[in-house]
Amino acid sequence: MIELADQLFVVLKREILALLPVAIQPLASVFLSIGPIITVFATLFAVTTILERKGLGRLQNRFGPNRVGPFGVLQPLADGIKALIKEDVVPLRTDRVLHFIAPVIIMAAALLAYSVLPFGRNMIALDLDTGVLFFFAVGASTELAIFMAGWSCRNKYAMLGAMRAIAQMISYEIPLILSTVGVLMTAGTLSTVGIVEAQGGFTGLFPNWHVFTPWGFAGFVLFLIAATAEANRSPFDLPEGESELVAGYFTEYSGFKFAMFFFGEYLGLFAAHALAITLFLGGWHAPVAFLDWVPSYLWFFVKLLGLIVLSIWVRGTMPRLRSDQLMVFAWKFMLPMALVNLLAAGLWRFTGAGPLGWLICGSLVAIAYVWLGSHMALGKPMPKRQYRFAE
Amino acid sequence: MLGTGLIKGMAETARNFAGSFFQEDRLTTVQYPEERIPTKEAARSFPFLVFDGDDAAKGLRCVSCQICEKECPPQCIYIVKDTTKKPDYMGKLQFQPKIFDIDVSVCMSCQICVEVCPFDAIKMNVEYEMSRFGRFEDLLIHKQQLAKPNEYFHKIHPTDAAEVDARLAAEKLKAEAKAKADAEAKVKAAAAAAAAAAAAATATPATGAAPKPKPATPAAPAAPASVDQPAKPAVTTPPAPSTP
Amino acid sequence: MNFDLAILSLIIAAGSIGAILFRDLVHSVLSLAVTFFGLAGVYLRLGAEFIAFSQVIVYVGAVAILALFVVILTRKGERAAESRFSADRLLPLAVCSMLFVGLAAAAWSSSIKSRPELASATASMRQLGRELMSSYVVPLEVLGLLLTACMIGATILALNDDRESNPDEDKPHSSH
Amino acid sequence: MLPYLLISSLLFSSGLAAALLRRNAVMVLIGIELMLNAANLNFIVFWKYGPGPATLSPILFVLFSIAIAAAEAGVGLALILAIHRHRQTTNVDEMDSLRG
Repeated sequence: MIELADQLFVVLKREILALLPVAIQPLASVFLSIGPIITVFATLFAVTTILERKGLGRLQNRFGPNRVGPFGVLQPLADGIKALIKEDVVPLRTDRVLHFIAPVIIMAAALLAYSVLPFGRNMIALDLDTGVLFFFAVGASTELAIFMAGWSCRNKYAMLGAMRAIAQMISYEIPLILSTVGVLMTAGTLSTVGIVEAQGGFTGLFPNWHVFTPWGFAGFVLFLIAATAEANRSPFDLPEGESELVAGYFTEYSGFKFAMFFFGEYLGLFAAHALAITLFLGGWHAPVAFLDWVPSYLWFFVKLLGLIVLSIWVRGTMPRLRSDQLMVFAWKFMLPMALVNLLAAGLWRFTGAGPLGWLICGSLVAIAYVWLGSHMALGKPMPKRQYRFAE
Repeated sequence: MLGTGLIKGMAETARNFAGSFFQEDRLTTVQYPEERIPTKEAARSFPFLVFDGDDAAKGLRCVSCQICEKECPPQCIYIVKDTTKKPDYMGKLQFQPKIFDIDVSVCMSCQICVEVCPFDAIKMNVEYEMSRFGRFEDLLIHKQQLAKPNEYFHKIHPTDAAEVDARLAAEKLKAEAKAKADAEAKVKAAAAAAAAAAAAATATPATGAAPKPKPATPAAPAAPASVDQPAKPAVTTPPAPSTP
Repeated sequence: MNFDLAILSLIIAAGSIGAILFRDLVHSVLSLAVTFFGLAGVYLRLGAEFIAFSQVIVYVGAVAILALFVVILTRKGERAAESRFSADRLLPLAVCSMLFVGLAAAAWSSSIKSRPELASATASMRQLGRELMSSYVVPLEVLGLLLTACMIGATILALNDDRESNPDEDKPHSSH
Repeated sequence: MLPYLLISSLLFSSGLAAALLRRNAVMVLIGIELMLNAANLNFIVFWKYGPGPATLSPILFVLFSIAIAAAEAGVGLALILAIHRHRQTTNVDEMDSLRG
């Protein structure tokens, strides 16, 4: 019974496939994987928007939306209808093809990333040998879409927003990838399923998750920060800083195309969080041994919701970074920290998970953190500003 | 150290989050259609016309002098004088406005019309929910909608209204005294020609400007001491409306 | 020829020819990115997953973006300044067409074209890593050194050094 | 394997065409990238259809080639930026002086 509850969707898919003729089974299998992913994450997106708006409101001593439906829970529906029926304004001198294609690519890239994420035991659309690499490859192609969006509409704010977004995404991609390398080294595979399976079991009370190691914890934090920056989310949302750039690269988008950007951004965030769960938080494994009977996908979504709540909390707390602070943080803190973390992960391999490993790796990470944190230029007074204008 | 600020900030927002569910005073939002902040006495939004008594058509204080129309900076007031004179609130025959329109979309709530009005006929309302469905006709407010009884004025601006009433009552008393003096003077003139010439010299200017506007000084010198007292906010008993 | 390979070939051909023919440099570079995507697809089809995803990360995520940045930073308002065809372009075009015909003919006439596909040829990540860390460890280290040197060199080259540039030329653009 | 070879020869020719036809230095660089890609594709194809698929040298060669192409693109584009700063041009025909 427990087994069935855990494998409910896997069994369901197999049974449905068995009903279909053999000729269309591969195609049907694809659709049976894609359909639920899109449905579930679109629902999660709707839930997150209302959760975020209400949560941000409470964090700032406001009510948040509370008009549509009981306690405002139907707000996402109203937002969606609004986005659908709005006029789609395309500026006169736009590059129409690129303008149209950019939101499509963003959505497609964000959705492609879900194909390698394991949502539960045996619940993965595409178990690639190089799953993590696939994830980053897909993430790299969103930069192109952002460039298209910013460039195609001949708007200086959009262009500046796109340039900022790309500079930021390229800068944070390095620590993002480097922070995962420790996990890949320890698990010895690039396959997401393999990484999750490597984190099964318990040591004493603690599960064998990577986050419960000194390098794993540091890597997790680095990964979350870099993923937040990759998703252009607060406090790294200066590509769309409305006080200076109107709305960044989607300034000239309206109606459903704008909604697609919005949706794509959130999908990217969920995907990054899901990868963080896969890499560091034990994927679909239960956190305590006696709760092992709870279906694996439930654990996955509980962790995902936890990370979403954390990102909402950070968004409600942190002010937006300045552009130079952002770059300094990426290159002078995140990158060296990720490299030191990699070294710690390598040492952990030799010392093992004993007290010695904790001492050596923990102190290495802690010393690097304190030293880099105190020597970063963030706290120093800024030199006199020099303005350069576009030539 | 790096990160302590973040943790402090997140603790603060977490306190906000939890507190907003238990401490009602944290949530400063007024949920508008259900709750409203009571308007301040000095609030102003849009002018209205004051009338005395029960009948808006008869009791309108406005005598169609058109000063407000001329003074209005955005020129949102449109007045057409009536062709025949009718008795005003003081009983004098005056021209009354046949049309008195104010365009909401143009009015900028500057209160200049109120300040220039010599008859205390136009005052500022506190009503702020003035949205309409039409874009043109509905935003032009006509005389019938603009006319509000004096009691309404008392309700929204008690201090101001009491002051205005006191002033108007004083002026009325003064005018009656003047009229009485005129009548006595006429009787006297019939008796003695020399005395009549002296009495007429003082009476003519007074009859010429009976409802003399004195917005700054509410009390008239000839008024009794009881009416002379400046009205307090608590005193909201309106004087008997002086019907013509 | 399979259906998916036909589509991939079409994408690659359209992308690479577009890269040459588009007047707007931004379109050229974006078309090039399409070519890179198509090539990644071909690599996937050939069983080289790692190469395919590295291709996307490096070429699409870095090279194409970098080229776009340079195009935008160096353009000065003019658009489509280059004429597409002129007399002095004919010779290179002819040379390239002949090259293509020659290469295609060579491939067509060679005997290797009928060689069967080896289904066993897959590159597992474990094997690749082992090879990289054993037989190819020196090239890998040299490559790391080269990349570091390139990063530093590119940074220095692109760094705007005010001491070197002409002060008269720089003055109207910058205010301190 | 013929279609793959045709693709790679097309890529190589169009890369050469981009390098020869276009006057913009960025396009010349991009042409070189295309030619490199053609070579990479050939490596993979000959690995897949070659005599000994057990050896992974072609794959690793392509890997190194990609890394070097990235380095080359980085330095090349930085050079173009530097030249543009000094000469206000990216046209390869106008870069005819050795003095910077």
